[in-house]
Amino acid sequence: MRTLLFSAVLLSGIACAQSPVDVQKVLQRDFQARGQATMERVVQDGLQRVCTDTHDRPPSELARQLEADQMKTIDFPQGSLIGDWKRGERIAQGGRGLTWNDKPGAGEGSCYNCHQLAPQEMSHGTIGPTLLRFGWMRGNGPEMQRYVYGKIYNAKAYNLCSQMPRLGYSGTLTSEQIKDLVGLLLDPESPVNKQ
Amino acid sequence: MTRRSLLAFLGLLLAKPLSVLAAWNEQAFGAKTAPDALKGIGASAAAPSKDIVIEAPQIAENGAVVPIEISSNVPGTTAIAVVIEKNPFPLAGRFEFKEGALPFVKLNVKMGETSDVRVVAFAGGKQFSATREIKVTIGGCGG
Amino acid sequence: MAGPMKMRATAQGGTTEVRVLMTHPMTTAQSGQPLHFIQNVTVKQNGKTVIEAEISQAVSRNPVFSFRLKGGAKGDKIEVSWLDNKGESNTIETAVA
Amino acid sequence: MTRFFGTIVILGLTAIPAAAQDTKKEIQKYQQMIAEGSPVELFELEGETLWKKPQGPHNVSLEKCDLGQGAGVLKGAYARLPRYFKDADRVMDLETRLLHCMTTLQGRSRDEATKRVFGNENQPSEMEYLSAYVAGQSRGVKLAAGNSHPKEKEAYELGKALFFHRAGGWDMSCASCHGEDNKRIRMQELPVLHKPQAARPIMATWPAYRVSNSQFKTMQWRINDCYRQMRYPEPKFASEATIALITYLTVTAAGEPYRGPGTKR
Repeated sequence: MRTLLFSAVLLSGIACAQSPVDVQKVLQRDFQARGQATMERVVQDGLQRVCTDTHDRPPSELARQLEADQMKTIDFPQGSLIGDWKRGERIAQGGRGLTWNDKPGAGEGSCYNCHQLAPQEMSHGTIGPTLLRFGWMRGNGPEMQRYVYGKIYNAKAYNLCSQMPRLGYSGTLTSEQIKDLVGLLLDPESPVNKQ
Repeated sequence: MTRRSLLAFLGLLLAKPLSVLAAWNEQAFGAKTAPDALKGIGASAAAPSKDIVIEAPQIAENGAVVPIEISSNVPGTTAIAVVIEKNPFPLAGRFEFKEGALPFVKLNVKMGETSDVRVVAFAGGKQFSATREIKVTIGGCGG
Repeated sequence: MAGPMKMRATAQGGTTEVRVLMTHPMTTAQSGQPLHFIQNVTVKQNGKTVIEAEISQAVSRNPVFSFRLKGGAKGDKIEVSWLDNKGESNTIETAVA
Repeated sequence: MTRFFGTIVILGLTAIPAAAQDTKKEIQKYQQMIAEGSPVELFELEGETLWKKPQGPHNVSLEKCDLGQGAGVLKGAYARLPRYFKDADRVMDLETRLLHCMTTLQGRSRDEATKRVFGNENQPSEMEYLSAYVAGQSRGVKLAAGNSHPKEKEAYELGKALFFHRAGGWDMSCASCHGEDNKRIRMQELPVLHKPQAARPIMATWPAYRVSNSQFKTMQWRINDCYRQMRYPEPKFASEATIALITYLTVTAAGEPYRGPGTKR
């Protein structure tokens, strides 16, 4: 399932600073598997633990190393990463995927929950930065495609304690879906970049 | 004999279910477009009026409950109807105010999408109307 | 089965404000459930009908209405009743406070 | 869950430039209007009927249930929960205490009493009705959850740790959504629940009627559904973890006069 890619040596210093309450034990006792939400999910992986223990402010050296580990989880497809922005818009609007009452595999991006994208959609969240005119401002060359694909696949490879889910790594979105989202952000024809 | 009691009487005679006892304008409520709904309540030729007050939020976070407060300052108002233009069945209600009631009602309605809400006031054999647009958005996940 | 209703009627400055709550699913044809909604609402003041309403499935679940009546003194009887498309009905009566 | 017309309505709304402030104001107006036109009292009425209805093998009502202020005392009881109960030797929130009374007073089995704790729009649960009724009896009373007994302090600390604990399929903690000022999910503003000024108006209006699905929702449900959306497994009903979080949030909101049950979008 989830590979724990972190250095135990680097982590050891931080574990000591933990609060006296053993939350992991409590979660094991007080939670139960339901649907696809299995009990494995309450077992923290390295970065979840580091981010919890440091209140999302990990020491920079450790952060760099763990980010590099996360980068290794990303499998970049060959060729253009710009998919169909129309499908991307639907994926960005939807909020299903990975909860105990979702069907396994039926994932969507939940993007508008946190980000502004197409200007037509007024009902957008603000937890993440605005992505309005993202491709128009940043271009859509191969490097930018790679960056956007990677960021959606595993946001923690770029910012260890980001609040953004690792949408590819967690199994929420497929590679095709992520490409469609890259299209939504970078295609000049996408409403994100129009006007 | 009033229309209602006549219907009740006929209803009893025919031993029909209770639902036919009260008047309910099936034609107008069954209309699928705003013009048909207006026609069904005899308000196709309603004149615009500033004397109808529609108090409602411009933006409704959820279409399942959109609060609307309506009052008519048109002298002699005897009835008010609410038509949600883009709903599958636009006519939402018709309120008849008899002696003793003020032409005022506050209610919650469902809206399928952003739409004009038209309010028609009936007074002295004439019809008047006003509209207000209400935007319907998608809410957050929590609350 | 008709669930509870609740009503408040208060006289103030020459008018009586009536607020009435009704328990009802108000299901639409689009919901996939059987169409079930209130069609008629009647308001009576001291036994005399003052408001007669016809409503549709577009009224929200558990309807809440506010009405205003002319005059009214403490102790006046206000009665509100509803009738739905299945012939179910309910009535509530209260004295103006 | 049934939504009007079966699906979520996705809209392309015309952008109103520089109208964010107006949008906020209009949404506040919407929230105020739905609160004024709320059917929440219907749930309190039904809850009162259930409270007084003899049930279970002992065929008795809950009227002798001690919610912390003495047997059968309802006034102000909700505002002082969660708190430590000596007879159970644990901290309990409203629903856990109601469950305790159902098993001890009414002689019902825990399994039977918790079979259906979260209802739906067609059939609200017994817990939901009862919560509406009991909470309504604390209107005007300042929130003062227990925070002096060692077990209450322990619950507070555990709740706090849980609030900031990142795990689950999407690496989230409660603070992922409720940790920073001026953030929204879609149009929904997110209260920063570890800050008293933000926690107060929230905790003072739960449990609450949700107009989006016409359901009355309890605090246990609120915690449960947050964890669902955080992509965790399911927290068990009335577990220490859920009580601890409710304790942490309510203690943080201390001093706010209770004015629920509320009405939410």
